[in-house]
This record gives sequence, C-alpha cells and structure tokens, in this order.
Amino acid sequence: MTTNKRLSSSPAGRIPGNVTPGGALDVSGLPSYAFGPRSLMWWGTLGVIAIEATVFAMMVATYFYLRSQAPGWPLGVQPPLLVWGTVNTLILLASVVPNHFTKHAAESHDLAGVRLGMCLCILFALAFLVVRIFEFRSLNVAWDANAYGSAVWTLLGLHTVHLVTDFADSLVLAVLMFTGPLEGRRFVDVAENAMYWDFVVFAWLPIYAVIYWAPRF
Amino acid sequence: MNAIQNALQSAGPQAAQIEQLWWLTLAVCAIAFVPTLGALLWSLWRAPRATEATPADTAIVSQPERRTRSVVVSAVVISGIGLAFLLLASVRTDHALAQLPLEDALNIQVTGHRWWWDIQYDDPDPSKIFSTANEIYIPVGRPVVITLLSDDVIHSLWVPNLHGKKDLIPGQTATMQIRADKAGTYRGQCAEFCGLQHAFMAFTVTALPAADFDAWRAAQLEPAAQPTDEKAKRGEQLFTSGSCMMCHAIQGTTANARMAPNLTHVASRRTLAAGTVANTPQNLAAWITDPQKIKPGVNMPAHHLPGGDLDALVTYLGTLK
Amino acid sequence: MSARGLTCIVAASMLALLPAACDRELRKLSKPQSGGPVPAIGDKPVGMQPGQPGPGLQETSSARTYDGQNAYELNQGKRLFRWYNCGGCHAQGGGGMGPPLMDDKWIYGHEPDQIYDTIMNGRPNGMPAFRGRIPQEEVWQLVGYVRSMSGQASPAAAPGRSDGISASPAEARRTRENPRTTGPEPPVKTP
Amino acid sequence: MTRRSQASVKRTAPAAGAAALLEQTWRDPPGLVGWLSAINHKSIGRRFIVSAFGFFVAGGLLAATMRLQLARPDNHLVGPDLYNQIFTLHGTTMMFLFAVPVMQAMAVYLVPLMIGARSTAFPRMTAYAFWMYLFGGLMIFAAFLLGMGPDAGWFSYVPLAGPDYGPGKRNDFWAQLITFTEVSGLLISIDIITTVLRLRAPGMTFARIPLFVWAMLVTAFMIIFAMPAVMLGSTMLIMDRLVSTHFFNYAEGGDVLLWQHLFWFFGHPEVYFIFIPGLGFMSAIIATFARRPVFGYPAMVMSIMATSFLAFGLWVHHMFATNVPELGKAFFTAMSMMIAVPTATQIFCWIATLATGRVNFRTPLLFVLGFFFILVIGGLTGLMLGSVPIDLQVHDTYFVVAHLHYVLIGGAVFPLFGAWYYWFPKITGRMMDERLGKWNFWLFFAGFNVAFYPMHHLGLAGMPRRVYTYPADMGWGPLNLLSTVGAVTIAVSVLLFIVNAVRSRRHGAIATDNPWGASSLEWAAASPPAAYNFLAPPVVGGREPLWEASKDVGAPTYVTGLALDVREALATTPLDARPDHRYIFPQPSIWPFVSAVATTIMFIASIFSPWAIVWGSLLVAVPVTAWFWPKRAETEKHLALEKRP
Repeated sequence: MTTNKRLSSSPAGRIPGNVTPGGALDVSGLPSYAFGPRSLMWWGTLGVIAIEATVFAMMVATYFYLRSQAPGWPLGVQPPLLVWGTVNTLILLASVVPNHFTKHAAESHDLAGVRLGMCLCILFALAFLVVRIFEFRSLNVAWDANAYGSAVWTLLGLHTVHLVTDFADSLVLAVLMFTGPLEGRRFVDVAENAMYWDFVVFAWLPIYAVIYWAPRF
Repeated sequence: MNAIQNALQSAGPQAAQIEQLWWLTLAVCAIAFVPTLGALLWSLWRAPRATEATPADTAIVSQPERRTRSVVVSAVVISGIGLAFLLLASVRTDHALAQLPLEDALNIQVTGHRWWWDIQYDDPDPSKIFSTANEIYIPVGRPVVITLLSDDVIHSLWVPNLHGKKDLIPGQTATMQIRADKAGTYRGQCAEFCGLQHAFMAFTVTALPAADFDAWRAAQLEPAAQPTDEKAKRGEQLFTSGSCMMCHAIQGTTANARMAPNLTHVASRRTLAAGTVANTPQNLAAWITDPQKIKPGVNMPAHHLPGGDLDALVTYLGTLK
Repeated sequence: MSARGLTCIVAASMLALLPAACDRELRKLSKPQSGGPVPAIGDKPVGMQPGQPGPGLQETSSARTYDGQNAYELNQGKRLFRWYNCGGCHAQGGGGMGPPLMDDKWIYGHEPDQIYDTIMNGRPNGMPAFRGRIPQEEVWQLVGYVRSMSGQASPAAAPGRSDGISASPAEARRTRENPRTTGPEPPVKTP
Repeated sequence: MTRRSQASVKRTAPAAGAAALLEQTWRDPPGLVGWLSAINHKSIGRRFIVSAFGFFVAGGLLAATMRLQLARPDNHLVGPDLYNQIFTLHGTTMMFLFAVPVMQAMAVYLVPLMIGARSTAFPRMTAYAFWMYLFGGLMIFAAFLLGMGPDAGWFSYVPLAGPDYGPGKRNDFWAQLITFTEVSGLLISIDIITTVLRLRAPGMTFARIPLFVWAMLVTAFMIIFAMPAVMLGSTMLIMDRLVSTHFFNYAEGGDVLLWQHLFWFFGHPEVYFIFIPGLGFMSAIIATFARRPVFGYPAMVMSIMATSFLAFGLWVHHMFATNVPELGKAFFTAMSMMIAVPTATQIFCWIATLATGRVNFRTPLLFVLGFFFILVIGGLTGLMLGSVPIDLQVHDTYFVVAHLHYVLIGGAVFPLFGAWYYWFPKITGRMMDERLGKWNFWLFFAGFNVAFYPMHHLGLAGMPRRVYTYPADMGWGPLNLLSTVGAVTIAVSVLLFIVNAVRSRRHGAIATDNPWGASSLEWAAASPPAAYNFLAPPVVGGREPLWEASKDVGAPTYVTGLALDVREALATTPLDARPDHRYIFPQPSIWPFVSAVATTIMFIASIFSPWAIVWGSLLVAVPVTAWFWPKRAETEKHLALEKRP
C-alpha cells in the first residue's frame, strides 16, 4: 500500500450540508474486488442477459403468433430433422461441466485450473459451432421460402450469434489468462463469462423445443 | 366536395352513440380538470412566499401529515370512481355499436387502392352486381354492411358523420356496419397513412331516400351509354383502343381492366381523382394530360394527346352519365 | 457488397452529397410536359396483333425518362409489369409462352433502346406492339425493370421481394447476368 | 451496519494536495485524442445533453416546415414526397434522438452526483453508447440531406415501409437508426441500473433514494424490457427488405399486424420512459422550490412503479381500428383508464407539497407549473383515446397530434426545461438569466397552447394526420394558420433559451455550490463539480441529506481510505447500501470511440449487403478486444491496491 497515496483524513469543506460532522469511514480495509452478485460486472452481465432473454422471448412469441395466423404449421414443409439439434443440445449441456469447473477455479484464484477449463470450454464451443452448421442444413426450409422459414432461421440465427460472441469472449479471455497482465479482478471476468455461458446454454433449451418440437405438435 | 366531415354532427346511430359518449366523457374530464387546477392555483395563492435562503421545513418528515393525507387519498379515490364510470360508459357504447340491427342490410365491398376506393355493390343475383369508385350511395334508414379489403397497403375507411374508422388491411377482411338516418352527402377520407397521396384519398357517402336509391342503383346497373355523335364515337374508339383500357373499365365496351376506377358512369360523379378536383370537362382534360400536376405521385400516367383527340375523349367520357 | 453500396456508405457517413446516392432515391413525380408534332392516327380500331400500334398517344423525344438505377422508377416498372400482365407470357421472368427475362439471353438486344423498341413495336412470334397503349414514360419504367430482372440494376435500387407469392428471388438479389444478344431467332418455347 | 463498525476510523492530518491529485486522476486526458477518449460521466453527460438538444432543434425546424406548409390550404411549399420525409424524420428525431436519449443523458450526468458516487458503473460503455447514439443520428440526417430520408412515418407500418411499397433504401436507414439508438439506450440502462444499485453512498438505503434517481432506475428497467421488441421488429423489417424474409408478407404466412404488435409493445412504454423521468424532474424541483420534501414519498415511488408495470398493458389501444378481438379491446381500455390513477396520485401529492410548503417562484418552478396545466389536459384527452368508441373517431386525426404533444411536451419537455434552468448552475457554475427565463417560459407556454389546442378541434372536424395539404373548402384553414402562429412563437421561445444558455455560460452570475438551497447530494459537490465529484464521498444519514441531520446516530459522515492516484470508489450493497468493496474504474480510452466507428460502418454497410454483418463483426472485434485488454502499468498499480475478497 505504501506506493499508493490515500486520503485518510477529514478534508476541508464538501462534507454534505448541515449534517453534524461525525467520523470518517475508512474503506481501505475492504477487498478491491468481489465475485458473484457482489461484483458490478455481475450486474452488468445480468442486464445483458435480461435484454437478450427478452429478445428470445419476443422471437418465440412471434413464432407462435405467426403459427396462430397460419392455416397449417409448418407451412407446407417437413419439420426440421431432430438429429443435429439434439446432438448440439447434448454438447451444450455437457459444456456446462467444464464451464463450472472454470468458474470454481476462478473463484478460488486457481490460474492453472482456469487455463485448463477455458481451453476445454473453447473446444466445446468449436464443437457446437460446427454442429450448428449442420443444424441450419437440417431445417428443411429456406429463410426466404415462407414466414415459417424466416422465423426458424431468425431464431436459430439469434442463438448462433450468442454462441459466436460467447466463443469470442472466451477466446480473448483465455489468451489473456496465458499472456497476462493478470490481477485478481481478471478472475471475476472469468466467473462472469461463465455465467453468460450458462445463459447461452440454458436459453437454448426453450429455443430447441420451439424449433425442433413445436412443428411436430 | 362541399360535403361535411365532422365527428360531432352525427347522421346515423353509430356516430350518434359515439357523440353522446364524447360529450359525457368531456363533461367528466372537465369536472376533473377544474378542481385539480383550482386546487393548484389556490395553494399557490395562499402558500407563504420563500427564497432559496428560507430554511427547508423538514419537521414534517418526522411527523405524519394526517390531514393532507386524507385529502390526497380522497382525491385519488374520487378520480378512481370517475375512471370506473368512464370505463363503464365506454364499454356500454362499444356494446351498443355492435348491436346495430342488420335485417335486409345492403352489402357493399370497398377495396382500398393507392389512392382511390373501388366500390362493389354485392347481390345474390350476379347480374345485379356492379362496381363504381369513390362515391358510395346508400338508402336512408337501411343498415349497410361494408366489407373492407385492401389491394396494397393499409388504408382506413372513415366517414365521421356516420361512424368511426376501420382499417383496410392487406390479407385480412374487416366489416363495418353503418346506417344513415338523415339524407345527405357525407365526406370521408383515408385515415391511415398510405403514401404520397394519402391526403387526397377521399370519398363521399350519399344517403338517398329508398326510391331515389333504387333509381340510382338501376341506372348504375345499365351498361355505358352508346355514343351518338361522331366526336363521342371517336372518343370511345380512342378509349378502347388506346391506353385507357389498359387500366380502366367501361361496362358495355371492350375495356374491362380493374387497376383503375371503373368509368362506366364517370360523368355522374361529383369529383375526379378521389375527391381531388371537381368533375368538369376542363379538369378532366387537364387530368388526362398531366395527372401528376394535379395529384403528384398518382399512378395515372400523362397522356400527350393531340388536341382533337383529347376533346373527343373528354366529350365521350362526358356522355357516361 | 457492391461498389455503389460503398459509395453510399461513404456519402451517408461523411455527409458528402454524392449524386449517385441522391438520384437513386429521387422521385420525379411530375413528368416532363411535351409538345411536338402530331402523328397521323389510324382511324380504325386496332387489336393486339403484333407490330400494329394503337392510336392516340403523341410521342416526344423529351419523354425519354429512362433511369435504370432509380429505385422508384424500377419499382413503378415492376408494378406495371404486373398490371399489364407481362407475366401472362413471361411469367415472373422465368419465361412461358414468351422467353425468360431473368437469364443472360436477349433475342432482340439488351440495350435500353432495343428493349424499348421491342415493347413499343412488338416482335415476331407473339410479342405485341404496345405503342399507343402504354405511354412512353411507363415503357421506360418497364425497360428499367425488365433489365433489373437479370440483375442489370444495382441491388441498392432494384426491387426487393413483393408482398405476394414469391415465385423467384427478388430482383435485388438476382445475380448479374452478362447479357448477350442471341437473335434474331424464334423465342425459345418451353413446354 | 456491521461492516461499517468493522471499518477502523483513522484520524490523521489532511493529506496535502489530495484534491489536486484526485483531479489529475479523474480528469479527461488533454488534446483531441484525449477528448475522444473521455469517459468522465460529466463530460459524456454534457455532450449527450448538447447533442440531444441539437436534435431537438433540428426536429423543431422540421416541425416548423410542416406548420408553414399546413398554414393555408392547397399549399405547395413542400410536395408530398418531401413532406412525408419531413414528418417521418420529425417523429423519429423527437422520439428516438431527443426524448429518450436526453433523459438518459441527464441521468448520466446527475445520477452519480445524486447518489454520492464518482462515476457511472461502466464509464467506457457510457462513452461507447453516446458515440453510437450520435453516429446513428448523423446517419439518418445525412440520409435525409441526400434525399434518402425515411418516408413511412416514425411508426413505419408495413407494408408501406416494406420492400414492395417502400422502394430504395429510405426505410432501411430508419430501421438501422432504431438499431443504433436501441444499442445506445439499452447500454445506458444497464449502466444506470448498476450505478444506482451498487454505487450509492453508504447509508443511502432504498428508502432514501432521491425520487429523480428512482424515476431513472424504473425507466432503465422499462427500457430493458420494452426496447428489444422494436429492435427485433426493425431487424425483421430490414431482413424482409434485404434478404426477402416473409415476416410481414401475408401471402407467404407473414402478418401485417405482427409489426404493429411489436412496435407498440415498445412504443407505448416508450411514452412512459419519456414521461417518468419528467416526473423525476418534477419531484426534484418542487421539493426545492416549495422548501419541503415532496409529500408522500412512498406513494410517489409506488406510483412510478405502478405506472411502469401498467405501461406494458396498453399497446393495443393504438390498434383499436384494426380487427383485434373486442374482448381484448375492453381489457386495454380498462388498463388505459387504470394508468391514470398513479399519475393522478403523483399530481395530487405535488399539489399537496406546494399547498403545505413555502413557495419560491423561480423559472424552474414556472415550467413545473406549466406541466400541471398542459399534462392534465393531455392526460384527460388520453382517457378519451383509451375509450374504444371515441378512439375510432379521433384515432389518426389531429386530435391525436394534439393529445400526444400535450402529453410529451407537457409531461416531459416542460419539466426538462425546468430541469435545465435548475441544474444549469451545477453543470456550468453560473446562473441562467431569470428575466429571459420568464420570457422563455411564457412564450413557450402561450405558443404551445396556441399551436396545439386548435388541433383538438381540427381532429374532431375530420382532419386526418399525415396529410401534406388539404382542400380549401374543408374549412380547416383558419385553425391551421393559428396553429402555425403558435409554432413560430415556440420557435422564438426556444431561441430565447439558446441565447440565455449561451450568454449565461459566459457572463451569468457565479453560482454557489447550492444556489437553490436544495437537499440532494449533487448540491454538496462544487459548481461545476470537480472531476472526482466529491473529495470525500459522503455517507448519507437520511432522505434529505442536505436538509436534515443524520438519522444514523454516531455514523461516520464521509468515506476515506480510497486511492488518490487510481480511479477507485466504494461499491455498496444493492438494498441498504452498506460498504462492500473498493471498485477500481477503468482509465480513459480511445477504444470505445473507435469501436463505435467500427460498429457504425458495420451497421450502415449492412443496409446494403447482409455480408457486412460478417466482415463487419470482425472489424468490430478488433477495437473491442483492445478496449477490454488491460494495460500492464495499470495492472501494476491495481496489484498494489489489491485485497482479495
């Protein structure tokens, strides 16, 4: 702490209005970062998640609104093939394991663990991004064929955008974990990245149900 | 074009219902407005003056202000009651609007086009179906069911003196029930922004006594009058062999396109171009020569006709009573 | 993305007024007034036989309002293609009784003036003459649209998908064919 | 307050030059690059407010043009094509580039000061959001000047705005502008929520948050749940236009009303996230000029929350003329009536405050009083529009134009002008001229009513909205002329405001820290505030910190122990604002600006080619990574300060 100048006294003026002056609240003893809901980054991430969850919800609502207006569903085409979507669902769910391993490693400041975990996560990310290509192939409809096609392509596309961004985040973060510069707060970033990853995984489940199962009922 | 267009001069039960509700709501709102603003002015008038130096009164934070609270609470309760009353009145009127008796209703189908109205009088007997444009005629006292369709974008049919508006939505079918109890001509126009000439997509609804209406209808069912003099004949030939017949229809001739207003009885209409200009030979000639000058953006193309031809065409159209 | 698209971006983002960008969205709502000579008019009604014009319309050189890169003109052209039932023979450009318009083959030439001529005077084996039936301005709009069907217009100006059954990809998304004149020879008949 | 008791209280001599050091730490870097790298919430807030005001003036000029065109029947000043672009851009500008952003701009500047913080939670994101907003606005006006202005109305109803009836790129620019402003608005909302929940001064529990901060917090939450709808909608629109999707093509299973649902699900709440901040200004100003806390703080907070919830149940009352099921309509009528209750509650509370207070008549209060007269009328006409039958008559007529201006100008712009007069001394350190201020108010007030009151009658007399002209024999001429006169008067009064602001900025009377004798924390900072806001961040002991003594007996009154040479501040717990940890803020950086430029290129390019999304995102990834990448030197400093949780 010696290198750092601190304000450790009652300054002249600027003490709120006519409050009877009490003592000072010295916060130098407090931690310089925190995990989970205690960290600001967690709230920021939560905000992003709220927005994107709303977008997904709106898109799903659109899907069913269009369906409610349509004579039949899916509009004169076959429902999507189940196989690739289901495979990807399993990969995504499996990725939760290394993801949480990374999260715990981060929370216990275990750099080696974080590095390993993030590499595993990136491997999973690569896997589901590749499988995602086959998913688009197995939709049995083009986005410009009819409104049903537009809806499923947009729904799948929206989620793919999240996979890509999450993959990019993780990649940058992983590199940083190897090259540095590192400080304790970087572990918070890793933990929040893991939280976002969870969102991308669990947001997929309803979307999977809508894209692959809704047309079958 | 001197027909009235006013929501507060109802000429039929539907508009009348709404007009009553309007006056009722206005009264309730006035009753809410006056005391509220009165209370504000009164408190400003009697409140002691102060400057920024005046020490703030923070005592009230600790001790509850029972009297003020009861006043505010009762004000809120009263406005709540007023709102409930308005809600009730609104729902009641809404219900009444849906209850217009429809026995032996006249069925009209209105299709919105940019920027004119295609009007088709339906009839169980196909030979009694006919089309006209931009001018609706209805019998006084008889209910009319208007089926609303759109050919391009969203339009909205609105004749304030007879009823509120209803949208014409592409891909959907809506209906509107009206009845005119007073004979007269009521102007309406498109109320949903539909592009360049939204401003001049007007029409009229004329309510005629039953006998006059039947006469009008019989006349409309007739095919176009055969031209007698040479000039008119030349006009008809120009119409049916030139570019007019590419979009327009005239019953009893080879022209039967539906892209533009049906001109079978165009001479009997008050206005040209959906209420844009009065239907005079001069206006008609100007319109044919350069519609863009009169209604910029309209889909009718300019026709650079030699003088004689223009004259003949206008004369012919003038015979289509 | 197209070079024109890029210029548009630069224009818009830099607030530089590039004519390319302006003209493309311009809407000439008032067509040029015209005087000029009065052509002789056939006195007997004319049917839709090939090569025989209808009477009435006075033609002027000032009425050459062709703009193959103007979004509004192209869109009007598309509307007229529908209204005048060109699809009756050419379908949505895929061709039927008449030759396809989406491909690179042009029997009677792909230049605007050649297409104008084709529409105005008709061609042997089925293409009627529309002289006197369609005003010049509209013919020029049709010319622009017909060219856009094989991707000759900028994707930033060509029409997008219509509100209707989409038989073929929108003109704005067509691949630009390299037009070549194959005629004069009878139009390809497809069963 | 357990943690606080743990925290040891030092008493030593003042550290020499603490203020100078802090100033150096928190100020924006010098030079042009420094200016572009600025992330201080006050710098960004100022630029944000000025830009929003600029767009307000631009939108006003468009409105003036419309009024001149409509001044007399069959007028040919502007043709239909230009008129359609003008009214579309007027609505779009006022809603997306002025009303919503200006409120967020005020929040970016004021909220940290009001809660005793030194910055917004994510200052770099704040800067990025501002640049996105600015570039989006410039894009749409550039498009307009290039003759490519959107022309389908600010609501861009399909199919008119769709590929078939909206040729060219005009409406694509509109749809993309939405993306710009939504990105900006949503990021700012996250920023404000986190700031309010985590950076409040110790002791500022939920029950002690100033009402303006409450309003902005609730607004931010509304934005997060409302804006995605229109963002998705405009994306569908641009996809329909660019890559031939069929969301709005009824012939291929699409639906025209889908757009209206998505748009109004956002569009109606939007009215309230313009209006609720206005309520916040009202509460702040009324308390100060009635020399007493606002009556019924809990009722006020509850009302704001109730409004924000009910606001999501109103959207269909914009669609009564379509064939939506009757039962649904009745429900939405009920909601429209119900939402009047919380607003009425607040109005009554304010009147009670004024009635039991001692009134100091200054310009800010005048604008607040203008609010009462105008907004109450607007609210009542709102009730009429909420009723299905009446709406069927007045919907899409000038009656609605009158109503919405009474609500938005009365409910938001009048409080906003009041707020500008009120906080001008805090922002600039100088008072605005009182005499000019009074002229500004009375001209605005008179001009407004002359301009918009006649429109009620025009609407009932059958004049529809969005017509570029009207025939003489409709008899609408005189009232329209009157309305135009009012519009000109408003223009003059706004000009007066500009003159007043520019003059006062240079020659206004020097303002003290607390020129109005107000109670909230921003008045404890200097005028204008130092880069670090508070030399010693305050500890709050009540709802009116500058008026009443601390309620927490023996509690400390200010925070010490924060670094002077690193941007460090205290993060507190969300509910009762107990000290939690020392939060280190990022340094200024050029990368948010560069990222905004890259994003702008991507967005505009994607109007012309879907592939721009692909290469564009790579273009954006680079600066964003650079933005995130930590600097070694900074990390060293942080490590010195580091203390693990």
